[in-house]
Amino acid sequence: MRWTRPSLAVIAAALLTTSCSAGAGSTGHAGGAASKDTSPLTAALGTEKDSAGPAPAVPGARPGGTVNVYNSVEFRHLDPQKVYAGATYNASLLWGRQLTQYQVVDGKAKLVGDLATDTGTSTDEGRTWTYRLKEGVAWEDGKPITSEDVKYGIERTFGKGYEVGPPYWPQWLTGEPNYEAARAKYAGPQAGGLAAIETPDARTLVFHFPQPQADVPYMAAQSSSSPVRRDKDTGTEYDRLPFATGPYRIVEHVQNTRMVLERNPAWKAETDPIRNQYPDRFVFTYGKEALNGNQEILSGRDGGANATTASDELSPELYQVTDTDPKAGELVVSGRRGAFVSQLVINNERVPDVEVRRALNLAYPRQQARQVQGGSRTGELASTLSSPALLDWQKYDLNPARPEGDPEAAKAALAKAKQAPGTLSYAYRNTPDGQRVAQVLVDGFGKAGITVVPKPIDPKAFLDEVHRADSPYDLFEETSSVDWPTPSTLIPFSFDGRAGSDINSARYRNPEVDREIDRINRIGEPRAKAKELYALEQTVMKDLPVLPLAYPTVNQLRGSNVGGAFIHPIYGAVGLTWLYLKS
Amino acid sequence: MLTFVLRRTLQALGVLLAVSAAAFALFYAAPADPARAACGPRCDSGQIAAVRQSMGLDQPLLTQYTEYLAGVVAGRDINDVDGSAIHCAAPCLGYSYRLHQPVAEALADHLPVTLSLTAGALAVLLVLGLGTGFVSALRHGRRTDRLLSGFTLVGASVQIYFLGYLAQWWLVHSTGLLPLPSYTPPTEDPAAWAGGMLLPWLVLGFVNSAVFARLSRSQLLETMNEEYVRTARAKGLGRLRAHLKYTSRGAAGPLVQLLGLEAGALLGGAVISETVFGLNGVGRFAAQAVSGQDLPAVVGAVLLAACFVVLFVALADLAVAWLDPRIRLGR
Amino acid sequence: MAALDTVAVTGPVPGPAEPSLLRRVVHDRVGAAALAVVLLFLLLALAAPLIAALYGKNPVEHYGQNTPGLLSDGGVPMLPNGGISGEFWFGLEPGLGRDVLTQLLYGIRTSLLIAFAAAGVTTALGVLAGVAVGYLGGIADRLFGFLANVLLAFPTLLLLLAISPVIQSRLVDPNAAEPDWMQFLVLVLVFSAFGWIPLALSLRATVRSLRERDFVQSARAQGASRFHVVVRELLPNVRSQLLVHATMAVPAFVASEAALSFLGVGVTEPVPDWGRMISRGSEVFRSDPTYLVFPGVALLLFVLAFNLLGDAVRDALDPRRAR
Amino acid sequence: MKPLESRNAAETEPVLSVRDLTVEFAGPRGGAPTTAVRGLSFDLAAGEVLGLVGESGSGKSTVGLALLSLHDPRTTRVTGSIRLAGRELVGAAESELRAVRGARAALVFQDALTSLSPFHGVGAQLAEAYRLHHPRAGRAEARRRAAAMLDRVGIPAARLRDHPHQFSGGMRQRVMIAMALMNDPQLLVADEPTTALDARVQRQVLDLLGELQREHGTAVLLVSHDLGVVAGTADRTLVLRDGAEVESAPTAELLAAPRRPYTRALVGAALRLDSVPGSALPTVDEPSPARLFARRPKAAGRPERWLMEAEELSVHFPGRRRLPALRAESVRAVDGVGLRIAPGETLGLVGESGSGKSTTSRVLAGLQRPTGGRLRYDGQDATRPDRELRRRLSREVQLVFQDPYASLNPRRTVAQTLDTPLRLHTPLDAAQRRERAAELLDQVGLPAAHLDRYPHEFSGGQRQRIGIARALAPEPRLIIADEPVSALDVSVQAQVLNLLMELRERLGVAFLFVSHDLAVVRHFCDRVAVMHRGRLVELTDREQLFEAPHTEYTRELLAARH
Repeated sequence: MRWTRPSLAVIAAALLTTSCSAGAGSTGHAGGAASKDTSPLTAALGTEKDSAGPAPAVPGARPGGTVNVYNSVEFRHLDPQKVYAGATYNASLLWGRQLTQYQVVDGKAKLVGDLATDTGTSTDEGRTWTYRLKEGVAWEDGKPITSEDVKYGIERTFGKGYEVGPPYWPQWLTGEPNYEAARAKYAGPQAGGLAAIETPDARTLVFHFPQPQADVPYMAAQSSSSPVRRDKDTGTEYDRLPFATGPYRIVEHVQNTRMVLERNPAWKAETDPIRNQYPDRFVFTYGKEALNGNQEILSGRDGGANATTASDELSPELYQVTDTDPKAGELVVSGRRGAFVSQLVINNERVPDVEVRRALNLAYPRQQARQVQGGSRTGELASTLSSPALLDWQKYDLNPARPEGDPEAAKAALAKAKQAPGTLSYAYRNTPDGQRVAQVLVDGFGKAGITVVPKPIDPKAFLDEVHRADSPYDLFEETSSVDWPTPSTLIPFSFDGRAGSDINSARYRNPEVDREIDRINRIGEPRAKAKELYALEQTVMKDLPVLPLAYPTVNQLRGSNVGGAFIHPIYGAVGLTWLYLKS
Repeated sequence: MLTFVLRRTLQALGVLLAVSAAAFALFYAAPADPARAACGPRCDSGQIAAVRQSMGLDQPLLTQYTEYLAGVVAGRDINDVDGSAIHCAAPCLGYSYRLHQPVAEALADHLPVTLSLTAGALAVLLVLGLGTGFVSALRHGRRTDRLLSGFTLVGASVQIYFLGYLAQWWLVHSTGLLPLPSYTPPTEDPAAWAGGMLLPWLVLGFVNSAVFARLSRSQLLETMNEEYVRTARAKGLGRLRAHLKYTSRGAAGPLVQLLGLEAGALLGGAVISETVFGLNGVGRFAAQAVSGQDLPAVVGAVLLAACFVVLFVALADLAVAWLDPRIRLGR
Repeated sequence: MAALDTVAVTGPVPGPAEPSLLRRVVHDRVGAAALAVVLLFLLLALAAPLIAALYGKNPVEHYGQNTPGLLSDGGVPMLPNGGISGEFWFGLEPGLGRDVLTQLLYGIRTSLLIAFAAAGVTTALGVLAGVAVGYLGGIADRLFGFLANVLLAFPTLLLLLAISPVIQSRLVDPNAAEPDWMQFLVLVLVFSAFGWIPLALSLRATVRSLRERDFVQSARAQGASRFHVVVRELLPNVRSQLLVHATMAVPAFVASEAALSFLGVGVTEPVPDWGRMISRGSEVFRSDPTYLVFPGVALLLFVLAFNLLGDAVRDALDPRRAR
Repeated sequence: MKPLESRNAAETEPVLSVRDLTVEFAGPRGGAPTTAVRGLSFDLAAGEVLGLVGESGSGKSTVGLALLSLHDPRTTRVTGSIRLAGRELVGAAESELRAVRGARAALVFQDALTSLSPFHGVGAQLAEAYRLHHPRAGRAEARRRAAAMLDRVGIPAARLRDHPHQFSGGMRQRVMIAMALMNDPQLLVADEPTTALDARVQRQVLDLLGELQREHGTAVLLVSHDLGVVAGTADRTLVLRDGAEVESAPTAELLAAPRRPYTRALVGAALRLDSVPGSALPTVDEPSPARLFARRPKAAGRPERWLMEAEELSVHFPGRRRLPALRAESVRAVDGVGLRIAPGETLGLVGESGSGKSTTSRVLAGLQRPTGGRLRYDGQDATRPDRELRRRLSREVQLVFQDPYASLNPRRTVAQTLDTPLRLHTPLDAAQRRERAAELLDQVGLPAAHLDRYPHEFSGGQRQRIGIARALAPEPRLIIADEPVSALDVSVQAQVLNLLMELRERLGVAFLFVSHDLAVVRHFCDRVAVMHRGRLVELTDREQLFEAPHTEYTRELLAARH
């Protein structure tokens, strides 16, 4: 398929710019996942039994109290069909429920039924998917959640103003590779019901897809698969005050300032295998400088002890403090940033010669680049396109290179090139961090005789600049992620020669790969599909279209009185529904 | 006096109008496409076009400006990126597509921080500046004078973004004498408010008091030689009393004027001071708006700051006029 | 008659003949010291490459990164106090691990280059505008007054912050590396845009009063051309004012340049710059203020010296302040 | 006042007795100290008036301040002895002095406008003076006293609340006096109390001072540069030069038979209305000149052609701008004035400050555009002169200014200053111009060696000479001199007048001589025009005017000049 709209990858990168520079906290006290080489995702999909509530209790947890959540920036959207960012997915678990969701038990995530009794059953090679809603799942006003509500929610993703959400439902349900085309076929709830989804009764949903779809269970876990009740759909206002189905409901929300959550009486623990309901209230405070928020949490002053952050990471300014002071160190919560991978993207149109790319790979001073951003605490060096967080992931390294770069080897490789590049332009976000990394690259590549011209670009304009079809830059760094923990949205998106430069930012063109993609997309069984995609990934990596840098690590802080904090293995932020106050 | 007040007010309004026009032209004529910036990286051409329209960027600059002004006076309706209509009440300074919030509102959220910062700093400035100025004028030429002058000169030369951090390191991190700079609404907890603002107040006050101290010193010295001060002493008034009653009165004018400027400058300099102390006031807001290419917000912030400068200068002028009977009562 | 004595004191500042100015400045102990420090800084700036060569370091090489054992995995100097050692006298920059001493030295060049250029341009503009407007008066004067008010009402810093990237992107084409002189040019431009007003205002005032003086009147009555009046009669009388302004302008610009770099819109890597050093220092000072202190103190000394010098010059030129 | 009283006063023991008083000022930046007063001694009996006369820099004002030791103790050294009613003031404690100031001894300064605080009402300032020395007196009482005092000096008590700037110059000076006499002191030091005032007002204030002094029997030290003032007021007069006494005697004696040459010069130079017009005036170096400058025989009636003619001349300044819309109605500085100057004659233009005489002269000099009326120069219409005529005017009409300090560019050497007109109006080359400049200096009695000096190296008189030299440079036919001598000391004044008369004789230049000083005008001019409130009240020959003035106003003027 050809996609005309960017994947989560891009947004993720955008998010990174808004949150402050990459986090810290060495793998030493990183919470489990980061150091392992295998996926944190349990391959098997949850059964009906797994999907039954209540959620496995968090050891030592006690109810009561108010948890403060600091964040420098407000979530961009709360409307479930507009949400399209890991941190918001993570937070929205507090008030929103989806058809499926990830159940997390000591760092291991398993996809189970959430509103649905299971992760869905498919027939006719994955063209038809059926879900049954659980008994007793209800809205915050006590009314039961019906299949109509779910259907209406998914219908909304077609509507005007919902372009900001993921494009998959419309594309899959209409079989249109192009989102606009899909919307042309069906223009959202205003245009009446969507035939592709049947609701034979109040608890049953049947999806009909023109093509086989293997990833429906994972898509069903996305925020855009949340129910919305027609009579509660307040349009724009819904983006501020969504109607709750989860363990908490939003009782107050002042844009860019604060948001207060209270227990949702209508939520029944026995229906929910994922979420807990320990604290009485969550109070989100926005607009506090990340550094200040972190310092308050460390000092424990005014509410800091009961606080954590939604997506603000441990400020680099505080690395030393947390390293030297053990008590501060304890408060750092580290884990892999979901399925993100950071890489040095090469514009393959401008640098077509694979030998040159190989030379770059050999000269690439990965370790120094990581050092100026905080060192190993910011992530572990990568060799693959896919993240260890993915289903059935296996480590491999087709182009071994010294982490600190090997100028000599690079020179040798360069000698093989048809003609050595004159100068390469490196575009970077004009932030202190960006400038330093740029210096590292100029220095490192320079040693191998490759002149790199650093081009500072305004952070906000960065993605537009480097993704423009006629973008004049040869190299730039990008941190991106698949939309859900299977490889399905990796190669078929970012390395599809037919995709636009906004998605295929490496401008990688390989007809053979494209053919493979089309073939694999027809596979309806998730794990089989994944296996094929990993194989394909290796074919791509032989051409070195991009140079993997690291699997980033998230470091956040939690107050000394906050228990049960860990980085959600899928969403890459402190999982809020598992938190409790120690006293 | 009345005509003076009227004239001064008209003048101020004129300046503000010009400032707004200049800011508008400057930023909306900038190369980076405001619509694209506002819409964010994921907008396709269609949405950008829509935003451009709702921002009114498809119209000539002049029309945009007039509409903007109209909005300031009467408020107006604006479409968000996703096409949803938002009413932006007067005074409407445009709509921030980055925050999905009317700029005026956003500014209002941040203003209290900046205001408390400025107010406190001004207080410190006044006490410190006047104090040192008066003392060194009285002890003119002696050691005390030289000492104080040196002190103020250091104040005039040190940069807030150095002293601020140094103070934090020493008073907060190594000794823990003062709490971290932070803002708590005084309505919630006055003590915490003062505590959190104390360090910024002191540092900012000290740095900015330098100029004030220097001026007050020279002013007082100049006025001390005024003949009416000599007359006062010839009446049998003591030196100190003569200076307190007559000299200070004579020196007041320029000082008040400077105070006005300082107040304006403090708000303008909020960008740096708030960065240094990590306070999320208008300054930070503006800085973030700039880096976020949030043009409506930038223009809004610039206008606000300009407003304050003009306002304070005007107030100062009026105060001076009122202080001086020759103007108050007319010739 | 008493009138005369007073005239003698407060009348047109007779001012000394120029040559003796230096002697007057040095005559004052503080002035001499200030001058010495300023000269020292100038010398250091000029001799920076020489000193660096003798000291065996340069401001751009990433010593910390390329020689293992100097920086931690997180890029923090291993040795205490910012890694001060016999090898690196002022320590290492956290992260890139560059040599602080040489960075400071070359930093002086950056500051001075920009400051002097800006001071020059603003002074020139100020004189042109101030004298012209002050002498012409009338509508031109009104307009200028308004313009000045408007420009002064602008929050300069915020504006610089906002427009310098714009100008940058206007002037630089995306493929070529941005030459250093371009950054400098941009900064000088933005500073000049506002810096000239204060001088112009004060000159305007002076010229206004001079214009009414009898000696100008008599020149006019004798049929002297405007050019003659401005150049021969007026300019000589504002020379001292100019001198003072220029001396005071330099530190001001040094500070603002540092401020912009501190805010990240000034001089970019790898050109050594104090403001950027301070902002880097501000990221690490909580655990180790060394890297903050060196550039901070250097800047303080520098500005202080210039301000003192400025005062000395003013005192030397203004008999009324010579108390 | 009558000598009689003064004799009575003399018998009682002196209120004030000063013995070899010496005042030294520390030089700036620790330079050599300058001695302002050296070894001065005098007595002052109750009810006696002592005139302290001297020229600028003679240290007379310093004496006044020293008596109340108002100098900054750190920069001033006062030695000798000052006994006020038997109490030693030199080296007395500040607290003690405070009790003396304003109570036993009071001061009246020259300029009431700057000497009264502009920020406080006069009532308050008077009351304060009272309460300071009557701690027990309440506000009300102080106010009553202030009102009474104001009333006494002829100001309605209703104006108690007004601020100084709302009074006229004379009134202000009265307020000053009232304030000084608030606690009827034994000693009153009046430092140039009337210098800033017009002749008529001057007289009134002096009379008032006299009355009060007699009422209260106060001893008065009258400091002045003007023998005229002293002559009418003081019992005894002490002449001061360079801080030392030159001569001291009962005023009448001193004026009649001055013993010392300096005094003689001073007395002679101080023009009275009985001097011989056109006669050379005595100066310090030449105390008794016997020369009479030749005057060209007065052309009977109108000459064949007037050099400069002004008809119905008027200059109206627009009123101060208020709101953009409304304006105050315009000020009529000059209103329908008609003047004529024949070649070679000297026309005097007399009037009090604000009479419009200076504006008139500026118009004739082409520095001010008339808003109405016509101007003719040498027969041609000069109201709106064309380029040609303007060039000619700028050559043939030259200016001499009042303030010798402001009229020379402090940044240009004498040579440069003189060079300008030469370059503009003569074909001479640089070398010749310099030669000419030297000649000019010589003409005005300055050595050519001074060519390369800057103005601040010259005394006031010398500067005025340079100014004159500049005016002579293009060989003008008419010189417009605006108060050319009124800023100078009497002795210098005499020298400059002599110079002018000599030049006039030699070059036959016509003069428009603007002055407020009738005596000077009478001595120097052929015809005199009197202006009042922008109008021309009288224009006749000198004799006519001084023997038989036509208008009431002129008579007042003359009366004021004793």
